[in-house]
Amino acid sequence: MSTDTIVSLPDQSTARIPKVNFLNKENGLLSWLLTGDHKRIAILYLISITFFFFIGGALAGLIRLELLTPQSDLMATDTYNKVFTMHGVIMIFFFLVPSVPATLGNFLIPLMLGAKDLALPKVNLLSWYLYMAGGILALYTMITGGVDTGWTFTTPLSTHYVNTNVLTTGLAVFVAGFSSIFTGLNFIVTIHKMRAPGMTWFRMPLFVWAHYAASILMVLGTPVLAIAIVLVALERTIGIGVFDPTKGGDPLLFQHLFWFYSHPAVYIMILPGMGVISETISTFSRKRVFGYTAVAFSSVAIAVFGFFVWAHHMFIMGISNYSMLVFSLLTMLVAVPSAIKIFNWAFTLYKGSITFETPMLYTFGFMGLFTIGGLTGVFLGTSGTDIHLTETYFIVAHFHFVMVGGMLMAFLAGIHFWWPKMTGRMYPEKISQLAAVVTFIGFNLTFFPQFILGTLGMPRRYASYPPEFQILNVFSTAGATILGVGYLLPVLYLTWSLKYGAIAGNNPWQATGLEWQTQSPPLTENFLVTPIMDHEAYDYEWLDGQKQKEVASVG
Amino acid sequence: MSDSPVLVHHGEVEIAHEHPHLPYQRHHFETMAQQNDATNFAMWLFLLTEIMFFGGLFTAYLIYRNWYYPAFVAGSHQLNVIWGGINTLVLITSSFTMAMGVWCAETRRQSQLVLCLVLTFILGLGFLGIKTIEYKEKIEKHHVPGFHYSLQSFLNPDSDKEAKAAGDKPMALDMARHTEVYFSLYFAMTGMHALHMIIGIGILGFMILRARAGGYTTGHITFVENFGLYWHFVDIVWIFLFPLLYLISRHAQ
Amino acid sequence: MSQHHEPVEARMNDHDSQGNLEEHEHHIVSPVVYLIIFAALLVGTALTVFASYLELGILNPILAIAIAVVKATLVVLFFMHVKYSSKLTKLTVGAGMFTFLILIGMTLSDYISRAWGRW
Amino acid sequence: MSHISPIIWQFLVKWMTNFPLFPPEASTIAPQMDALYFFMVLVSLIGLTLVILLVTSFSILYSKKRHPVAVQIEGSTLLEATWTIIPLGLFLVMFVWGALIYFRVYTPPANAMNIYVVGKQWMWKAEHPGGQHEINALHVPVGRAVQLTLISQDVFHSFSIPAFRVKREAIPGRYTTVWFEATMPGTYHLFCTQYCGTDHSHMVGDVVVMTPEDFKKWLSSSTSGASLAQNGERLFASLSCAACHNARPDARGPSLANVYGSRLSLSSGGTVLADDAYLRESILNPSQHITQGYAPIMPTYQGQVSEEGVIALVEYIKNLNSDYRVQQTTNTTDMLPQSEGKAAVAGQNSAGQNAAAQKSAGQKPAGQGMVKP
Ligand code: HEA
Ligand code: HEA
Ligand code: HEC
Ligand code: CUA
Ligand SMILES: [Cu+2]
Repeated sequence: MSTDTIVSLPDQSTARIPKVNFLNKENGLLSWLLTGDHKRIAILYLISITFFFFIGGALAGLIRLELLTPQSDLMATDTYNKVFTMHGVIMIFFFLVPSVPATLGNFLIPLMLGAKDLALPKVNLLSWYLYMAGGILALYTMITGGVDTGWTFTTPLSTHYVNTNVLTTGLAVFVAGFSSIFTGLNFIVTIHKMRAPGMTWFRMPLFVWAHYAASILMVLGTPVLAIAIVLVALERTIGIGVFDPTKGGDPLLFQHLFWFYSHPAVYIMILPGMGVISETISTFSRKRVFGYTAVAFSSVAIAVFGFFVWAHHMFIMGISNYSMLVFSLLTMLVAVPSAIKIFNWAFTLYKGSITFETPMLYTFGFMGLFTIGGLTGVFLGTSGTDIHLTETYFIVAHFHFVMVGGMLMAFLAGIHFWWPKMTGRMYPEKISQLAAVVTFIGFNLTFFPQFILGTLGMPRRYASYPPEFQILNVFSTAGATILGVGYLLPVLYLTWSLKYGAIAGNNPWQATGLEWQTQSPPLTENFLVTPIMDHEAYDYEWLDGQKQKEVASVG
Repeated sequence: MSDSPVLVHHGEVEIAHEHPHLPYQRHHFETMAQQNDATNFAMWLFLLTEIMFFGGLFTAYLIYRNWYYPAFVAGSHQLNVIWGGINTLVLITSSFTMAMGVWCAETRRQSQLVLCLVLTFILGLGFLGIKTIEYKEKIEKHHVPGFHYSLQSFLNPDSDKEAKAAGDKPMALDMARHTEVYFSLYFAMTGMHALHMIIGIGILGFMILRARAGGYTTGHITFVENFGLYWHFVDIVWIFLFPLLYLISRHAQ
Repeated sequence: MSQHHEPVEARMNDHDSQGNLEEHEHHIVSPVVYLIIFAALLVGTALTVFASYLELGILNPILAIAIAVVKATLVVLFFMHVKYSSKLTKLTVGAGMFTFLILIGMTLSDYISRAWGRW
Repeated sequence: MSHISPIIWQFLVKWMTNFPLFPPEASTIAPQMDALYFFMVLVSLIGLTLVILLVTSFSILYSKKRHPVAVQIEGSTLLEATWTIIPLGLFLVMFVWGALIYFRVYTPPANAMNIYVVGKQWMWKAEHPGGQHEINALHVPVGRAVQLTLISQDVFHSFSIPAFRVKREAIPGRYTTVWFEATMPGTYHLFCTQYCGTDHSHMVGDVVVMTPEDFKKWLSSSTSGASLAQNGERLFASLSCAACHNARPDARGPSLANVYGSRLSLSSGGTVLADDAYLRESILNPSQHITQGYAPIMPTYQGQVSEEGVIALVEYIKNLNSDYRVQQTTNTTDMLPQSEGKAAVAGQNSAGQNAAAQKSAGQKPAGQGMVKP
């Protein structure tokens, strides 16, 4: 297979790590902690979200270990509740929401647009500090007793009936939320105002479109979560009664506010990943994305329609029949743009010239698993079947398929794809392909049985369960172990490659994006001269022309 | 496209090919206009988040007002329309002085700018002062939710100056209890609003110092403009809060 | 930051030289406009208070909100310069209002329709 | 197989014999729900296969080896329209089908027998009209529509019987309903599926579906002596409701006979359907809806009666209804042994019950549209 890969291109052999790049421009911890450079901030994020991912993953390990047996024998139910709550909180707010946007998005959007930096570098750095503050606060709550509300903070449980660190966790999420708002705001401003000459909207890479859509959701959705948390805090401390049925409040109102954010948030979590897929699938099939405009607009459509469907999380919780109809119907509509994307990507392969490097393997993983996850989302959006499936492991399987099988796969695809750009070095190909396959197998073993469990009716958030569900749970736990290995591998070999990886050169994949037309790792100011965009995105003919010119000038 | 680029100092490239950087232009912007545009746009986006933030509160307000209308009427009668009205005027005036401040900055009138900002500052403080008086009344009457909330004014309106003046009738206990929800929302909404005012006044103070040093009369006025946007936004929130909280069914007497 | 030695023209030139950006004239609104708006806002406030003492039934809250909307629109258009701003700014304001209305409208529609019972 | 250690072997045997892949279909709604479910599984499988097929076949056909130079293609509006419209159509079919089932599950038929269920941290309390109490269990007869009226006295819970494919949230401060008709005698899982705190996973129980005869036996063996309505009557007296609701001409409150299921006009204009939820509201938040012609003098009983107490009162008020009594009679009471059969109902409603029973047997209470499918 390796003879087929793009990497073995001529300029590889002569490549060197550039003497000056953003990594070594300045030295010392302080130069990192006070940096305004989007690329350095991206690296800071990368390190911190990896850290949080492994904390969340270790908690997932505990969940799976507990569920190995039907009784709650490894830990008390109370502890179990704290574990899955923290797992959810950390994975969602401190890993998946910032995963692709804050690392790859941060790193790449200015590069892809031909800009020197994001529009508001200081705000960007502030985002990272807010993120860290929130994250540390979340860890602090975990150490000092934890919280057991579930990541959804359901009232009146969270306001009146639990005695754990709801306030501090709420504050952690609140702070992290502002980090997310500022990131999104920064992206929108950058995309509108910082495009290089010639970079029209329809010449932007689809990665940028996806981030634009996700940013809209971050900016408009997250504040509603913030106010919901503020009200929970007030309810808990002074009992204002807005969510308290005994005082005439409606606990369902909290659900409305929470899901008004949290449904769009699931698209915050998937859209940037979809952006990654557009890039990788084009690069490794050496073909422009099939139906560029359709893919671009479907991102925006997902973002806009994403605001209209939140109550599908509340079908059986007491919304009116009318609302059920409206929200169920709109859920069906919001599922369509995702289908468009999947098929457009599939057809991008048509008559391409396909190679199978690691990013592409993860991309294929994404397409299969996200399709399963998305289609099972439609099961849940269908009100009738939701009655049976809601709050069971079917949901757990659904959202792990879209979040882990979808976004996490996309994240790994992106990390591998842009690793040469970020570090100047290649990751080792063989072992990383192995890791991709291991992850895929482990993933399916972990989460596919959960669909069956859910159909059988096993409720989620259960520390103990009827014994006949054990066998499927054993499969799931076994899968999680494999999955854990699959995730540990990249950390190891990527770290290894920092020192020993092959030198990548500017454009190891022969990709078309502007980010590949500058040195790897890039200079602090990204480009020596402001680039001028005179071709469409994914224009491989243009790239060939460039190569021809280069050969001519060298020769 | 070479792997080891010739090092060119970034600034030199810029100067050679384009135009001189002004001292307040950040390095990554091509032009001052681009920078101003970008910061202005960023401010607007920030205001969008503020809209949605208050949106949650307005939603809650509308629901409960719909459900517990009599309680909301009675609660609203506890507020002082005079104070509320004066405060509205104060805030609108401060919005006006702020707008004038932006104009002074645009036309580079330093002393008038300082004057406008100081006026805005004072009006803002005035608003908070009046709010404090109002809050104090509520605290004294135990109308703060959660803190020994008292239903006296609603169960027995004759014992209460405001309720009596508004001609309230005694309320059934269960409805009277829901006035607590009204006051929760009252405090949450005005409290959030006041918090925004306090932050704004803090920034205003800083701006006054800078303006006195001539900071905003050189043409680079994005900060003043953006702050103006923020201040006007806070004003707009109050424009809605005033009728929603103070003026529910005043005619019912 | 030092300011005074920068020639005024620098800014102006700069301003004109932006080629590829969404252009918008920096319009300086005259104080007369501000004064008129200010007066209108005062009148609006008086009107809301006055209207709330009238017995208009269902129209009372509607009128109050309508006046508030008019006032807010004036502030947005003139004090906040949106009338003179780029299309992008107008779009941004519109998007904010839209999402705000979605939040309120769709949530309220649930509460209102709950009263319809089971149907 | 002898080389497998006996312990592991036992484990395997245990697992393989106890390894369900699909829940039993034990209610009338279950096959309907499963039909939709399998339709969706089928569509999903087709869709997924299509995606996999496209990806793998293109990967094989157009791998770099076979197809070294890519052919640039813009896109195809026709194709894109195809894969917009076909999934949309399928999703819309699912939507309509799903909504129909949703309405079916949450709209009880007129002749359903009603059981009240109160959720609390961390148990389910079921109250049968005959006065039988159960904790973390629910006994129901086979072949009879059973309606559950659910409420929670603290946080959200969710009453789930996977074998019946039904589930409904128990919400604090509000009645919700769900119904089912069991088709197979047996014992099924009852789960609380809404996360409700520490012992959420222990808020489980059994739903026991019995033949009508067994159910009759069970009813008589576990009765507590007084029916729910009788308890309610007792409460009605001890809370001195009768001081106002006594059907005398000078009574300060309206007569409660035949209130249930009727449309009441309110002093604020408008009308309201007096269902269970309305009765509950009237007791706890009486001034929320003032009946036309009466002063808002009724005191609130919030904090004075437990949820079970309210349920007893509601059941009592329902029993003041000739209709309802008929309905209950045909549903439950006739299953009781004759001696306890007629729950003595006191109060204003003295008109000949049996006559009414005959006459209005076919009449259904207002507001319950669905007839047993
Ligand atoms: C990345 C995150 C993510 C994404 C992208 C999605 C995507 C979707 N989700 Fe999911 N969801 C979650 C994360 C996500 N979800 C989480 C975390 C929860 C649980 C929260 C909690 O309670 O803790 C949840 C819960 C959840 C529920 C609530 C269930 C309940 O509580 O009862 C519902 C209900 O409608 C739902 C629906 C959907 C739908 C319709 C989509 C759609 O957008 C999917 C669209 C995609 C496709 C449809 C696939 C592509 C289609 C094709 C390839 C076409 C195939 C071809 C043919 C049909 C011919 N999700
Ligand atoms: C981005 C989001 C994300 C990600 C990546 C994951 C990853 C995983 N999740 Fe998680 N999960 C959620 C988001 C996520 N989850 C959410 C939101 C909930 C709902 C919470 C709630 O109900 O409130 C949830 C709930 C949830 C449950 C249900 C709990 C319950 O309802 O009772 C389970 C059960 O199996 C589970 C398992 C897993 C597993 C096995 C992984 C694996 O993919 C993780 C694999 C990673 C590792 C294993 C780490 C790497 C390896 C090491 C650190 C070495 C050490 C390893 C071991 C000790 C095994 N998750
Ligand atoms: C002080 C007198 C009084 C007492 C005591 C009283 N009620 Fe009422 N009740 C009224 C009045 C008056 C109305 C009609 C006005 C209204 O809707 O509030 C009413 C209405 C109702 C209604 C609504 C039915 C309808 O026709 O409007 C119900 C149900 C009800 N009461 C039940 C009870 C119960 C149960 C109790 C005891 C636990 C009780 N009441 C005690 C005075 C009283
Ligand atoms: Cu009750 Cu979970
Ligand atoms: Cu959702």
